[in-house]
Amino acid sequence: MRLDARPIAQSAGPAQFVQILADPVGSPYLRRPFSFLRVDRDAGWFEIYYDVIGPGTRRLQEARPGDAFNALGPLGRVFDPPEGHLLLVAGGVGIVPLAFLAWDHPERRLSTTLLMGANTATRLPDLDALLPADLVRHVSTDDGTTGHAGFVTDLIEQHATPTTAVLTCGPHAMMARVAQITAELSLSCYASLENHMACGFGACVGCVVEYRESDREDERYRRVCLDGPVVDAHGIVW
Amino acid sequence: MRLDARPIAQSAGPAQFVQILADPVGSPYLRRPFSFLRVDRDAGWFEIYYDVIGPGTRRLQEARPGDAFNALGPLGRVFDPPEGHLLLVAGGVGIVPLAFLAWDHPERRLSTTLLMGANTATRLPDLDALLPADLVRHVSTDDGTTGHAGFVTDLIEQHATPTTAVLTCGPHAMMARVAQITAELSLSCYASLENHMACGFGACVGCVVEYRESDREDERYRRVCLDGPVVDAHGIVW
Amino acid sequence: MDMTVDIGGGLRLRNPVLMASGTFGHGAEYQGLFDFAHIGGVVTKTITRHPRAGNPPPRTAETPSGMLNSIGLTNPGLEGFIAEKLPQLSDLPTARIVSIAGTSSEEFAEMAEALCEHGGFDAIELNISSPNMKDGGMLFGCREDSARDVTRAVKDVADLPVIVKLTPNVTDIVAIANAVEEGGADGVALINTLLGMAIDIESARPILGNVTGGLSGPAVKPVALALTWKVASAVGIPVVGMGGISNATDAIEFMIAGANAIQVGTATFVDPLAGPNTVDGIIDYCQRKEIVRVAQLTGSIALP
Amino acid sequence: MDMTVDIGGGLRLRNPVLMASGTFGHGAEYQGLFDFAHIGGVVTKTITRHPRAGNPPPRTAETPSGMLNSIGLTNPGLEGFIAEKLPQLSDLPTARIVSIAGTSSEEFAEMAEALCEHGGFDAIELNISSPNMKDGGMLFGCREDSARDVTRAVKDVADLPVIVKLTPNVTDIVAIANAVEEGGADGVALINTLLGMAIDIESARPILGNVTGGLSGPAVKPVALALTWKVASAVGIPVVGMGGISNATDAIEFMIAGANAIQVGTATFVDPLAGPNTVDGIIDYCQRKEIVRVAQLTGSIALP
Ligand SMILES: Cc1cc2nc3c(=O)[nH]c(=O)nc-3n(C[C@H](O)[C@H](O)[C@H](O)COP(=O)(O)OP(=O)(O)OC[C@H]3O[C@@H](n4cnc5c(N)ncnc54)[C@H](O)[C@@H]3O)c2cc1C
Ligand SMILES: Cc1cc2nc3c(=O)[nH]c(=O)nc-3n(C[C@H](O)[C@H](O)[C@H](O)COP(=O)(O)OP(=O)(O)OC[C@H]3O[C@@H](n4cnc5c(N)ncnc54)[C@H](O)[C@@H]3O)c2cc1C
Ligand SMILES: Cc1cc2nc3c(=O)[nH]c(=O)nc-3n(C[C@H](O)[C@H](O)[C@H](O)COP(=O)(O)O)c2cc1C
Ligand SMILES: Cc1cc2nc3c(=O)[nH]c(=O)nc-3n(C[C@H](O)[C@H](O)[C@H](O)COP(=O)(O)O)c2cc1C
Ligand code: FES
Ligand code: FES
Repeated sequence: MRLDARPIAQSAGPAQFVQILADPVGSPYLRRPFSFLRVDRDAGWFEIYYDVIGPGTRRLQEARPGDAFNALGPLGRVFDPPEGHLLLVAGGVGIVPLAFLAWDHPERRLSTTLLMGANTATRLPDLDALLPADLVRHVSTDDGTTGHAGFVTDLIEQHATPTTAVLTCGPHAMMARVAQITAELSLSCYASLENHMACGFGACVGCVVEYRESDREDERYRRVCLDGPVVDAHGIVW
Repeated sequence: MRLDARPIAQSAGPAQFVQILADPVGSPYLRRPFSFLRVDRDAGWFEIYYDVIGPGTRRLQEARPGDAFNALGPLGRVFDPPEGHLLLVAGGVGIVPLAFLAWDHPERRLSTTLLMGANTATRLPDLDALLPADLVRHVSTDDGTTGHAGFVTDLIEQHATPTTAVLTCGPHAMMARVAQITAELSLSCYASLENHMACGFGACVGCVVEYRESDREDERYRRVCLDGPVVDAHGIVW
Repeated sequence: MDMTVDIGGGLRLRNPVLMASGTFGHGAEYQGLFDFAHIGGVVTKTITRHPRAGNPPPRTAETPSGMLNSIGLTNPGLEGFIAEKLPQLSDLPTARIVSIAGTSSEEFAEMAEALCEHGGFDAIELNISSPNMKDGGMLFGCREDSARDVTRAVKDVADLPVIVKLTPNVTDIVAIANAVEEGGADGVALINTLLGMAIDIESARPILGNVTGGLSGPAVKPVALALTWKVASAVGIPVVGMGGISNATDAIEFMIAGANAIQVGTATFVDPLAGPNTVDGIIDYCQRKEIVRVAQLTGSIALP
Repeated sequence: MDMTVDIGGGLRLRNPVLMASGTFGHGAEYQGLFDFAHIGGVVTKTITRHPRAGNPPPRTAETPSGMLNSIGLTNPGLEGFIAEKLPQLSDLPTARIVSIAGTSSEEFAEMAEALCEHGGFDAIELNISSPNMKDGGMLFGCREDSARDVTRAVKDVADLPVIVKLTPNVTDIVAIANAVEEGGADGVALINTLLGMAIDIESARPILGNVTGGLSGPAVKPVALALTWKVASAVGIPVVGMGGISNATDAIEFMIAGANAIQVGTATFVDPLAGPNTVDGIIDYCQRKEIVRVAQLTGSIALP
């Protein structure tokens, strides 16, 4: 889905997201957060990509060309990928922010590898449509219908170098496993979290994640929408 | 707006209405009642005509050809017009059920006269589109921009015969005035009420109107959706 | 699959879905729309000792995801009900619960006794919680002592199960639930409507003729669910949950929270088949989850 | 047109629109989005004596036309607030109200005294009504005696206006409002959230990490309006109304019902400009209705 919104497109950076009001009349009531898939800063548009799962995404799906939506963004911190080899580990629509990183840093694509997991082949999104053509990718399915048979996390070790940094986005259980494996391999690891959000602004303190260490009691839980969405995967309690 | 709904169209009669769910996801929450404007029992469709005033009618307006709505009907009692001359007195969208009566009883059109009032010419609906061509009509506007200058109720006396029956539908104040004038002229008068409805079924007892006389306390207020929508205008408390 | 549930005093329902008081007329309005044998039972509009006209219109107002009503217990009174409505009700092929409200414990007991003598129904629901009755209706439900007393007075004379319906408009609904359990209630039902209001800013007038009314519908579901969980965790008698239930998902939430059965109210206005569709959805869920007795859902909440 | 309103203790607001506690951070989050001089004032997230981490996530859940939250008063504590947040707050070009909650009257008073000594803000809001504080936060607001005592304890030491924020989760909110007025409150604010809950039927787990939470948003507006009307009709001090206000129409309803000012809460999450847009809408309405002082709206309800 492509939306024309020059101010948002012009300032959007990797890992940031946009809060979209799916229905101006209030059903569903809250905005829905979506990662950027691609932006064209000159043309002034951005694209999102989503799974239809509930009332909000259903309203978006019903949209027809020319419809207007109220969108707020870009929100969250821009993720600046560290130097060196980057391993992107995606599950489901978690591929979206990772794809945007690849789109937005063409110079990094040669030193980037994407691993994508799904239950079964038919649940895989159309990677050719979502990813730059020159991004190396490896696929796994739990049932072996395509690619590696097993979890996508099985592929991490073989595709990592000692200085690889891992960035993951996907289901909670997958990201937790990525964090664990990268810890065992002593790799740095970042996770792009998709906690449930009310405001997306830092105002409600609802979207928090628990940090392993914090100086003060009130900093034990921190806001994903402001501190993240990308966090150090080894710094939080999974 | 035309809706295909064979079971509803086939059984719809004058003064009946349909309860339409403007939004399946619940905003607005309740159904909205609309009178039939025309039905084609063979083709299996009915038409409604509405003013856009709030969230429900706005959703209907946004509909595009092919969209589906959940509609419940026909509800209410069929109005069987008495013999003799019939005077229809309409204000605003109150014209809809009166137009349907004229559409549905072609044999009565020659003995029927429609009076239509509005604030000003631009507020008048397109009568040629709404009414059968052979229905005699007279228009009034409060500001005299077209037709009689003044209230539509001023026209009643000159268009009534001693045996005329009056049927009115429109704003509360207009109908109350029609009731008063017809009482003075000793004419029978029926009003098609548009009370706020929750269920439209007789279940909530919300849409009531107060009757002047009732045998029992619990019958003082009666349900417009079941007892009406057409009631004896001289039998209720305006 | 076993869909039956007990809601107290030996009353066993075919399935856990009842139609809530005041939202289903006396049943007749919905006849022909579906087979009543498909639902667990119906609760009548509340009956009072004498006929009541109810409150002046407007009586309903829409609110975000809900509605306000100030019907005011329009009803034909005890004699009128027995003569005109009860025969029809008795014929329904499902559990029939008669809701009553009185202005004193004595009046409650008098009505319960007369109804039980007449028979032709399965249980009594005591409405001690209507916000639309000026002469004390809700006060019974706001205080432990009066709630206990009115329950006991009815139990002393009634030979049918007695379910007491509670108001959410109190500081401590658990205390009231405990009190009616002490008073001998066979079960509790909750929630009745929340007190609410709406104003038309053009005229500065309240939208309801009665100024305030009762809020119901999906808007109140989170409140109803919290109170159902609290009460179910505290009492030893069956709990009938309601408030904003529109479909099987909602109904199952209440059962997981501790309800033995549920009632569908306002949702019927939006979809007359909300009741039977809820039954079907619960069956689907149980099949998918391989639950053999729907009663296993009750109180199955997994707390953190 | 005169948009100023008094909300007690001599505090005069530029206009009747405040941003509600807990929905506006400490103001900084919204800086840059609009000019704070455009709104009547801001109320901080509630501060406690000691830093609090808050409740385990998930902390929010969407509900029909509303949301549940179980944030649990995450805050840096009194010292942390004074050192880190108060300086920024003090710079805001609008009325600044600090919300506090304690576990005893003494703690409330201690905090109020320390804050007043420090200065840099305009009034104190006593949160005796949070459903998300296990150690007694809400209990103060549920009983007349404790509500009166805590108010008096704070008034004895505070030299700034004290507004007491009430919970709707009580049988008789008017009695509580009268009690805090007796305790010396300069004004009352209402409502805080309604107790609510949501369950995920697939896992049978509560959606909120803390099981229950507070319901807010348009869903609660009818309840909030009814209680605002009841309280405003009963007390002699200014009333700040809130609960589900999303726009000027909602705000005007509360003022007609008797509120001197209003707060915009959850609506800010959906539309960060809900506050300033509400101000503009009230101005438009007053112009259209030829109302020269917005304060004339307060209590202008036309009862039948
Ligand atoms: C930073 C961020 C980026 C995201 N990017 C994408 C993306 O690029 N593509 C995509 O398909 N999805 C993305 N999501 C998830 C997406 O926001 C949810 O799928 C969407 O909100 C579901 O809304 P719904 O009304 O269709 O479904 P619902 O039935 O409302 O919800 C279904 C699921 O989505 C979650 N959800 C609902 N509302 C929110 C909310 N306000 N915030 C977070 N989670 C919510 C619920 O917890 C539930 O598990 C992102 C989430 C976050 C926080
Ligand atoms: C029997 C009957 C027949 C009607 N026929 C027509 C018709 O043919 N054409 C037409 O334009 N309008 C008709 N109406 C009125 C129509 O139902 C309302 O205009 C419509 O419901 C407004 O909905 P909304 O969401 O757009 O506006 P809202 O902002 O919700 O309401 C605007 C106005 O409509 C009234 N209204 C809202 N909901 C209802 C409801 N559930 N029942 C009754 N009134 C309501 C409100 O009191 C308010 O005055 C009829 C009403 C009834 C009862
Ligand atoms: C129009 C209407 C009338 C009602 N009348 C009664 C009544 O007579 N007796 C009663 O106990 N409850 C009455 N109720 C309350 C419902 O039975 C139910 O407790 C409440 O509406 C919450 O459930 P819901 O949200 O599913 O409607 C009424 C509710 C509505 C909406
Ligand atoms: C996320 C969230 C956090 C809140 N935190 C506080 C708080 O810290 N102190 C307080 O007094 N009220 C708090 N509230 C309650 C609001 O200030 C307000 O009383 C309530 O939400 C009703 O208004 P609304 O419907 O406009 O949000 C909070 C509400 C929400 C939604
Ligand atoms: S979503 Fe509100 S603080 Fe992050
Ligand atoms: S609309 Fe419910 S009884 Fe008429």
